[in-house]
Amino acid sequence: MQRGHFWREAGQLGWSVYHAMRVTLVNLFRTPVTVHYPDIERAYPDRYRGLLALTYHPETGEENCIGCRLCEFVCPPQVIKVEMLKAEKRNFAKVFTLELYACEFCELCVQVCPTDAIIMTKSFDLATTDRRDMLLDKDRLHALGQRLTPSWATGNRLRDMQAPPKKAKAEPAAKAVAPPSAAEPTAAAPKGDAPAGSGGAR
Amino acid sequence: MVLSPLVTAAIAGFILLNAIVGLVTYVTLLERKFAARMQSRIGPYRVGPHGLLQPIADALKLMMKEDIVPTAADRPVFNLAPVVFLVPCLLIFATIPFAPNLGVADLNIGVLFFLAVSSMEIVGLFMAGWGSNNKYALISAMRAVNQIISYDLPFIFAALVPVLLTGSMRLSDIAAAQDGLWFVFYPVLGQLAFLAFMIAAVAAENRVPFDILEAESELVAGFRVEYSGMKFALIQLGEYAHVLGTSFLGALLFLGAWAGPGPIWIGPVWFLLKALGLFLMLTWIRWSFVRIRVDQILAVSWQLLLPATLILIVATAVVVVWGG
Amino acid sequence: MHYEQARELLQSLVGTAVGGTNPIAEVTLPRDRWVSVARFARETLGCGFFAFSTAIDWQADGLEVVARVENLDAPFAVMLRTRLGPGETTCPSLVPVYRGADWMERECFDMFGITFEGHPDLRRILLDDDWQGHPLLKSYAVDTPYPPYR
Amino acid sequence: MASRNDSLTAATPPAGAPARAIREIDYTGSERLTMNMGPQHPSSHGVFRAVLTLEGETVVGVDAVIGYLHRCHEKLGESLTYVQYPSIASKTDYVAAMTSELAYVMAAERIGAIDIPRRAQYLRVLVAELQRIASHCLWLGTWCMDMGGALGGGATIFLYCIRERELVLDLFESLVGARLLYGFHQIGGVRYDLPAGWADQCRTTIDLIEKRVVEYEEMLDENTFFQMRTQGVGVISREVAETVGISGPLLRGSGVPFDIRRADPYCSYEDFAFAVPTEEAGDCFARYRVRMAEFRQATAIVRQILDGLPEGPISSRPGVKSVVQVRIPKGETYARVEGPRGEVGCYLVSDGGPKPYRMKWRGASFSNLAVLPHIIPGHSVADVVAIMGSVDPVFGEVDR
Repeated sequence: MQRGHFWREAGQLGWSVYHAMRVTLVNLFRTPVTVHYPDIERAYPDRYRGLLALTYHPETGEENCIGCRLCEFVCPPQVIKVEMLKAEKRNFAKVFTLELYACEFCELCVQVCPTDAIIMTKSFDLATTDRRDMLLDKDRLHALGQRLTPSWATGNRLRDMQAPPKKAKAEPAAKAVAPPSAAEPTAAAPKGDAPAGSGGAR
Repeated sequence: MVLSPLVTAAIAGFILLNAIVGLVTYVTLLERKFAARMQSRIGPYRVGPHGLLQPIADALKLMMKEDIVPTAADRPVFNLAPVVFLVPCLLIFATIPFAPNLGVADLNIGVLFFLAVSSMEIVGLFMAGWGSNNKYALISAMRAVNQIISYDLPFIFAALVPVLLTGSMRLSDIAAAQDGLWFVFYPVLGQLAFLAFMIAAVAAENRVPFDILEAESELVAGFRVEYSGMKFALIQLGEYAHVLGTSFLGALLFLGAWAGPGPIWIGPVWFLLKALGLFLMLTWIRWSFVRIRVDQILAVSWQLLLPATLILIVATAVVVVWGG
Repeated sequence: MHYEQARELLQSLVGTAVGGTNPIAEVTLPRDRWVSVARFARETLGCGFFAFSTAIDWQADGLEVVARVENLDAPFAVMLRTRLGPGETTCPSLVPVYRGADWMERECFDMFGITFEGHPDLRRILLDDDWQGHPLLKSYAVDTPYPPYR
Repeated sequence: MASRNDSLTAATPPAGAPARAIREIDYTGSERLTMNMGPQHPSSHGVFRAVLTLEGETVVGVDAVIGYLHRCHEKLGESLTYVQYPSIASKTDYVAAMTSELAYVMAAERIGAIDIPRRAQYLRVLVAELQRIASHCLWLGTWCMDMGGALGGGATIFLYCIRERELVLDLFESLVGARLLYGFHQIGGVRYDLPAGWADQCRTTIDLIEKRVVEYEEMLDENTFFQMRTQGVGVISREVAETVGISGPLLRGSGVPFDIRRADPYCSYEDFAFAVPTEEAGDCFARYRVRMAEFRQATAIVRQILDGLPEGPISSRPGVKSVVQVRIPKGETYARVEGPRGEVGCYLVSDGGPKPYRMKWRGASFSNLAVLPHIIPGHSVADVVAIMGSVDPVFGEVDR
């Protein structure tokens, strides 16, 4: 330290100490932003991309999947395997397996599904000690769909949102195959979107 | 029946040691909670109400952990190091009087004993760094020797200011001398000495911004990178005991020890509160700054702090001799 | 240095047609002029910025090495290309001209097996030293087995 | 992943050696120490290994070993279609996923001469700038943690920065549904439109972040300790900066006022008013100043977009219905984006099929990291972490 700069530097040191410690002190009295996760869950937005599930028709109980294998083809990590069962009125999926441990949650399978059969749910909570639990078959995917809240996105809704101007006309989303209790497309309002605990710090 | 002085001292020492260890474990919780709130977190919460049992859980966890000794380590040195590190850190509490006539050994060279013993920790530290046979640990040990030698001098000189003002090295005398006016309020000299003491204390405790010997972003964990389980716990315990001991010393030298409103028996509580206040101050500094480099740390000590404290001592001597 | 100016200079130097549209000038070079034109680009055209270099495997037509350098002040870019010819795997190195070519060419060597002559430290960069094959060649199947990992 | 002077692996004891054989580290009389920093090291920002040769505490040689996170994205890009790859592209630079997706789809759109609706372009700029804020938050936090320690003030700043980054990720989560890897862009536009109420949420968030950036600066700007650690450390000269090919805030910190958003505007960046902050010094502090200024420019751009967001479709092509829906004509191009770390480029060669013939990622971090061997020698170990943090490497992008 040169002689001439001593007092200036000492002054700056004191100033910086004051400022840094002031900021930490201010934060000492702010509400913590973290939450106790398993006890308190933050609100997930409507478009949350969580665990995958298969939807079934709410009245007839028939599966919506027609076994067209579009999701199998589009899946980038190739975790979906579908076999089609041909029937006279419509087709079904004989086998539908999803290796969740390799899934990337990119929502492309939801995007391409013509019948809104595969959807995502607002949950990520499938921790397990056994890898085989993550190999979801049709029954498990169905059970997940019944247990968990579905998120807003379905294939038709996504494609409607992305539709170029000319084709903006019909409302195919009004089909009966829509999953239960999904919010309106425009009302995908994220008002409860922030984590509950972070409100105080804003 | 009158107990022999040796037995009394042993019993007092036993009680004190346990009290200190208990206090130190909870001081870690205090620091964690304090730091967490400073960082918009909650901190330990799961074990016990508001995480109150967290230190005990930590201690149990560390006891149950596997004790790993690296193959290439120097075994005797490696194993002995935590003990050599811990003993001086606990020994410093021996001379601290917690109230008038309440202490293990009120030596007439109390300050000297405290400072001498507290700098003994460097031996254990260097043993740990050398015995681990690890490059990070070795560099850390080298840094530790550099740093602690550089900062013990200003630390001692800052602590000598109250000694000069009192005219005694006995800690209880120093405490008693502050009956009217705490030394931190002594015009000019007191504040400067306190400031120098705090800076040197941060450095002597190896805390951010002077924590170059742990420096986990460079040296992973420094000298204790190879330690695990109970040995790690001993080092951790020693470190916090040292911080706490220094806080007690600071409270005694500058903040009037047990002086405070209320009856005389509440004095130790005041003393503890002051020491914890200093501890929180150190913690607050720790969680507010980034660390500086080893050469800069040495430069701060030898070019700034050491001359400043020397001048301070001379000034104090002048004041004591001529100022009355 | 403007784009048009640089284009003319480049044209007069290499002789062949300079492709690309503003702000890119593309030249295809013979292999032996690879370094000299790059040096010209850096020193005369002011293209100090080395964006990237890579290769393309045109299977039967051999490998093509591509490098893009840029003049940041103008700004315009020069795209240098050279064909190695079928079976050829050596190419002069740009490291003496551009420091950035160091890692890029190591990556190229790693992925395509192109040996850059004059590179000071040509070893694999992304894959292990004991890796067999060069993954970005079209002849390397995606599921090629490799003993330690599969 | 090769290293020249790795004495440890070379001296592996033979199989029949006694169990507690003490391995002598080769001591040839020089006072040099080879220290392995990484691949698992608190400040390696991922998996990076620097083999440092030390003389005392001064680094005299560095060999950077990368590739631990290599997934051969370029081969992946050649085996996945234009529909599939954008959501994988985000995995190259996972800290700023929006930018790498954007580079890929821009390259494909440029070859195919596909027009993008105005609203989609604005949305792309919007997410790119928000991503810049989020990425710089993470950079500041991790960098300060490198210098300040996980048990010190660095951790405090880290947690503050993460707190603010989470707010931006909340925005992305309600827009896209994911917090880290988005898949927001698709060829022809974007996949998601803004949900109701999103714009207001965004406004409050960026207002808050601007206030918090002032707090960070209060903690760091004038801070003597911070200045001691950063000023004059890791100076990159303009010549080194250019020939190595570093870009983004590093290049601008070395005095080159080059910003792709200004020099080669894409996605209607020319509609927005913003400055290109530049510093002359070229040291860590200059890079810090540049990035802090970019926070403000990014929030300013976000405000302008929210004010002037046009109505209309978000994609010029119908939503994806099948995997081979998008075909790009024969051609090749290089599309580049100014990401938070610099020039993220995608060099694409198409043969007319549903998959690229060749795809090359020009990762900003890869080129930026290549500067380390040129600037580290001569600094001390403590400075190595400071310099590395100021480079802001993301190893997903370095190793791809």
